[in-house]
Amino acid sequence: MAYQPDRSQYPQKKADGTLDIDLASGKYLKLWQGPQHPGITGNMAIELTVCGDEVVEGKTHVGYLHRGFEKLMERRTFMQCFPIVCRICVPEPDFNEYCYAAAVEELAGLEVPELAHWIRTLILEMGRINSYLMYLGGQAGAFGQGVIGQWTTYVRDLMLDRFEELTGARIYHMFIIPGGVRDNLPEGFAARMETTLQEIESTLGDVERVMFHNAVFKKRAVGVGIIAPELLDSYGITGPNARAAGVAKDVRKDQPYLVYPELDFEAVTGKDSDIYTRADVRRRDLLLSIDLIRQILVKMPKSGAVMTKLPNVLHWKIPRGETYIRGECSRGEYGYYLVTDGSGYPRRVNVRGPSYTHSIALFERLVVNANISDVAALLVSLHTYPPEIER
Amino acid sequence: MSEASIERLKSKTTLKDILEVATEFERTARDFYAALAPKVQKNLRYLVQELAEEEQRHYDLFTQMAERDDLEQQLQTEVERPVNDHKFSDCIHLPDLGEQPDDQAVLQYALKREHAAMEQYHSLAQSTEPGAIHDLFLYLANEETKHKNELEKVYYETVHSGGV
Amino acid sequence: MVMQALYDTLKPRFLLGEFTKQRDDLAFITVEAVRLHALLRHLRDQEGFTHLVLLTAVDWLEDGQFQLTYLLNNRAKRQDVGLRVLIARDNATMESIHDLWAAAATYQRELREMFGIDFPDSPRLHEDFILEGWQDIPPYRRDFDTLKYAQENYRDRPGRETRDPAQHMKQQLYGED
Amino acid sequence: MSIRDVLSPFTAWKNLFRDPVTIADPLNERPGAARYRGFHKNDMDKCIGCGTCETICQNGAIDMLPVSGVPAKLGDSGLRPRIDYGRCCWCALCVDVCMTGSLTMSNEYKWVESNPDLFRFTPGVDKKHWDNAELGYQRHAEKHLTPGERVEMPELEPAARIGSFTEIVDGYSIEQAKLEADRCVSCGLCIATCPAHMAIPDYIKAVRDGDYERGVQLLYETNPFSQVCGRVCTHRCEDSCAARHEGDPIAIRWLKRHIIDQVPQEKVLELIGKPAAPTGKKVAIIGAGPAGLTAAFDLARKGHAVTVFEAQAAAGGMTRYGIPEYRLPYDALDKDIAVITAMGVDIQYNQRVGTDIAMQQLQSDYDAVMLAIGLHQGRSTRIPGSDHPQVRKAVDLLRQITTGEKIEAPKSMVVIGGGNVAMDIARSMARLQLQQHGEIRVTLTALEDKAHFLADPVEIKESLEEQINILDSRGPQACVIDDSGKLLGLKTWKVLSIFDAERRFAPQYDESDEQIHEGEMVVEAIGQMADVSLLGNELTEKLEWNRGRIQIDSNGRTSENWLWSAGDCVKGPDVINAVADGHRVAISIDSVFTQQEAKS
Repeated sequence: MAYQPDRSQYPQKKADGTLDIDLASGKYLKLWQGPQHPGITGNMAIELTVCGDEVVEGKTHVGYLHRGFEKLMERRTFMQCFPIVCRICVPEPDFNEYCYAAAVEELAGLEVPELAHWIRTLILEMGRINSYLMYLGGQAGAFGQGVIGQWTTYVRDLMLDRFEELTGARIYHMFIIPGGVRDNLPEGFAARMETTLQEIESTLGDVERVMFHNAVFKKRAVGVGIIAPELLDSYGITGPNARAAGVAKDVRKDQPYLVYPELDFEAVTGKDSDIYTRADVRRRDLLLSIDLIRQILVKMPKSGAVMTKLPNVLHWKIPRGETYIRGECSRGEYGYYLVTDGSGYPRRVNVRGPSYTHSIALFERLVVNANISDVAALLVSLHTYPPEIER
Repeated sequence: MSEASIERLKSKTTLKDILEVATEFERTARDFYAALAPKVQKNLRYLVQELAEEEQRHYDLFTQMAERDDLEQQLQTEVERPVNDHKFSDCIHLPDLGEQPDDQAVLQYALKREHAAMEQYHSLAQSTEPGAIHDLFLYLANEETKHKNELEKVYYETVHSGGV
Repeated sequence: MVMQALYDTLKPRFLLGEFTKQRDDLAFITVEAVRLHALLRHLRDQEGFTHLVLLTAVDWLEDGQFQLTYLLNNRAKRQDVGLRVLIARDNATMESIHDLWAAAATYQRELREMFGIDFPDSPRLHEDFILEGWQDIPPYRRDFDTLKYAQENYRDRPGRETRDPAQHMKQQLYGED
Repeated sequence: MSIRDVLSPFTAWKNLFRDPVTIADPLNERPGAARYRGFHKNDMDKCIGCGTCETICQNGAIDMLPVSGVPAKLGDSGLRPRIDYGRCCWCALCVDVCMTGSLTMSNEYKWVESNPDLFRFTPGVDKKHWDNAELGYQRHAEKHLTPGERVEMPELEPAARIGSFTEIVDGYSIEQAKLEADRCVSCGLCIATCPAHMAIPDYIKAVRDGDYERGVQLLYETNPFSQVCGRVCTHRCEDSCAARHEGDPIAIRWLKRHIIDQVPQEKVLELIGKPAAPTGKKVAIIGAGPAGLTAAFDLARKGHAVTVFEAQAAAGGMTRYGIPEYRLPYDALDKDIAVITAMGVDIQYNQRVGTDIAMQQLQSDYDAVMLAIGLHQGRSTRIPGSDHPQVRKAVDLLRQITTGEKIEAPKSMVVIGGGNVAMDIARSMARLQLQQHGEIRVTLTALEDKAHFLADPVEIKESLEEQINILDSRGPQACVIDDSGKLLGLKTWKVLSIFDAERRFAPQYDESDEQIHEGEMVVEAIGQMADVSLLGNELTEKLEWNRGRIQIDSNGRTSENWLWSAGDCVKGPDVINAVADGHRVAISIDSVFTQQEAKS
């Protein structure tokens, strides 16, 4: 029989809607998870108020890695911004490069060569695979299954090798540059990519058997952390968090960009909207990315220009304007809102990371009444990356 | 046919004879330039003075050599008369550059002389056995070549200066 | 075209300002602060713009104004509309929209902290968000100088110097000339 | 949940016997990928120290510093980038933007070191083991961050221009000029090369900003001959342009012209303002060419009374009497001169010093005298037959064309010379031939081979377009004259080589390759000299000379303390050099006046 907490001791709401928590009463305990905690994805902290095993209030604290990128960009030229945007998201930096580049190109009126669109799409899907692999390790880890993380870290490393040979770097690729991409694929890339994809598929088979067909994981993840579909709009929920709730929200399909219109796929959805379903949606989305990469490598042009002609980037000015560019990253809708004022510097850059709403408003709502032991798994299941919150 | 001309037709000559001609060559040139210097405009005088100094240096070399006892034996050696010997000795004869020759005329004359001397010393170096005299001719040939090259550069810069 | 039609329909009712078509699927519309809430509600409930993509501010320091940008998405129609609201920069205040989108409270909290814009009644508005214990002016305002701040608060590692090529050549090649 | 969910996780045990996948010795066993962005390399032979890498570095990780053994020289600042790896983010924008392709990256990414200061070093200077690494990031073969191709200058097509002396070059439109100005990386390497050290990057920026009034002010700070220099400057600056290494140099000359073209004459006068109050000092300047008039302009602005004595009927010197109208229209030149005379400079035309007025007179009547007489006497090859009346000198002919003298164009002619003057006379005579005879028959013979022509490449290109028959490597031997005394043409030998190994002039001929080029006229355009006869014997003897030219100190002052000299007659032919010289002399004369004032 399921655990039933005794809620008779729970705090009352005050007139303004906040909880009337009197710590001196001894009924409640403040419990911090993070900023250093194995169950926290990156540098953030959760301030929990618990009553017994149950969370009565949770507050997300960020700011541990605020570097003020949006502000820093205001004093960098349009090309100088290119190397710093990737740092806004470590595990999946390429969306920053793509969204920024596309926003600059749109406001500057640049046409990007077709080959560059294909390579950009390829890179974004490669990044998605890496991000999911990290997530799977983290999600399993939140339930104490360390071995999954070891496997996924290994195959992620293989994908980093592909990134390295394609872009010249493993983590911060700095390859999708305003105007196009820096180079074409290296010789023999497709074959090596296929080997890597097969290795990842094989590992995913193991992951499925050990993590998903696992009584413990199911007991901890099924029916836990449910996001009601009606919350989606109110909390700005996108990506797998939304798709696991049965809504096929996927920017790649909804408002296709790059070469997605040329690729054959359907958005991956689930219906139970719990931790398990979200994990499963991500696992299947990862398999979709593998398929998309294979499609891309077959369909893409083999040669051609990779970059368009740029004006002299040392004093590149862009006319006044504003735009928003979005893409579907592993966590949901990633977007750049860029405002230009005719000068050589961005007037304003605002980065919309999906974690912004997922790990604050949404998480703070979901964590209420959760058991302490589920908090880490719940947070991981929202797949949040703190740097995109505080940019 | 003058005596000098007959002399030139001989295929063999002694080093001594050759040296005498060469010394004369340098001396007459030096005197010519020295006499010319005050006559030309001051703006060209550097050119003529430099030429006189150069010839003086060569003249000194020859006279010093002629005075060396150790070379007396060698100077009697017969050597093959250089092919361009006549051009060389022609240059002993002084040109008529007029009262006030300009830089171009002086340079053209000097160039012709240096060229002849260069060829002369070069052939002589080739037809002498290794030793002090051989080295001397080599040195002189080299000197004259350098000087000629310098003059050609001066000529190009002076006469062709405004070509741009 | 669709966006233009929507604009034309709503213009008289909400006294809309400038319309800027950025792409087929993205337009920006200027709207007065007092009409924003009603317009947002209408767009959300009647026009299918149910997704609040982002809410942020742009500092037009020279004009003494903040621009608040409310970006909405209509997934079914594949449309985005950005609403621009210009408010006075001094004592900047704007009506909260947390009642329309719960997530808006977070955006408003950040805007209060980073730009100093007040959103009365927005939940937890005055709780520190990213900057714990910040004493200076709100740092995303244009008059906050990040370089100056860095120079005052951090120390460069010694041993750095540089020369301007033209100045160096002048010194080396033609001096006082 | 099923029994499968209980058993399935045990499949993890299959990995029990799997080999570890970790790399045992990553420091040695794992080289970076072929494109890896690792530690920098810098090719010292290619680097020009332009500092563009420093400019683009958004981390402020690059310093430009002098390096021992790398002196500053024209086109190379002598500075080299030092990189602070405490700041570098390995983005390689410095590699992408590098103007010469000297800066690259190795694939080396591992370096263990306990002293953090060692991670700040100058690639290519501080030797590193990856300096010869073959792998590592290279910029894409096509350079993307700065445009390499010059905006083409619109000009008259050959067929449209050959019939007249109309100016060939149209000048850039505002849009074209902006695009061309956009290519400049503002490194400033050109400034040292420009004899007048014009503020080139700044006035190019003025073009980018569309601020032409500021542009004109910048031009006049260093050069009152922008109409002239904007058209016919030798533009050595462009040889030092960083952009030339992997593309076309910036069209600095055309941008200068563009600025001055945009601002009306009245506005120019307003921008440069009125001269200072009169000082009572009087200066005589001999020769109204660029050197003389530049000095006149500067001195007049200081309030000194300047009189210029000009032997010809109009001012401009060689820019008027040497340069054909299709390259420099007289009205453009007149605009520059009008600004100068507007400063109160008095030009006495048709006054030949030495004939109409004596040097001694000037010495006694003025506080200072400046000699800027240019190089107006043509040199002759003095080959046999060169004293024939139909063997002419280019400078004389060009002067006659300017003064409007009627010239009987020969039906065929030969030009000797491979410099700009040779091209000028060939092209001018071609126009006259076409006007008078309906066809062009001009042969131009040059000692130099095509690669060593002294003429501007554009001049050669345009000459060829205008049907000039250019023969390179031909050494003139004689002007061929028939028994009746009629000039038949020019005899030449093939030049095998013109320079020796040390690049010294040492022509070698192939006498067997002899040609006779038909011509009723032969024009010698090999060089010019100054006519210093105006000095007279006494002054000639008094003055110190330096290898045929009047000796001047670094301020342009001669050994006679009342006399200065400047321009082509002391420095060789070059308009911008003459302008720079004029400034120098003006500063010197003015400072002498100041000292005199202080004493009295």
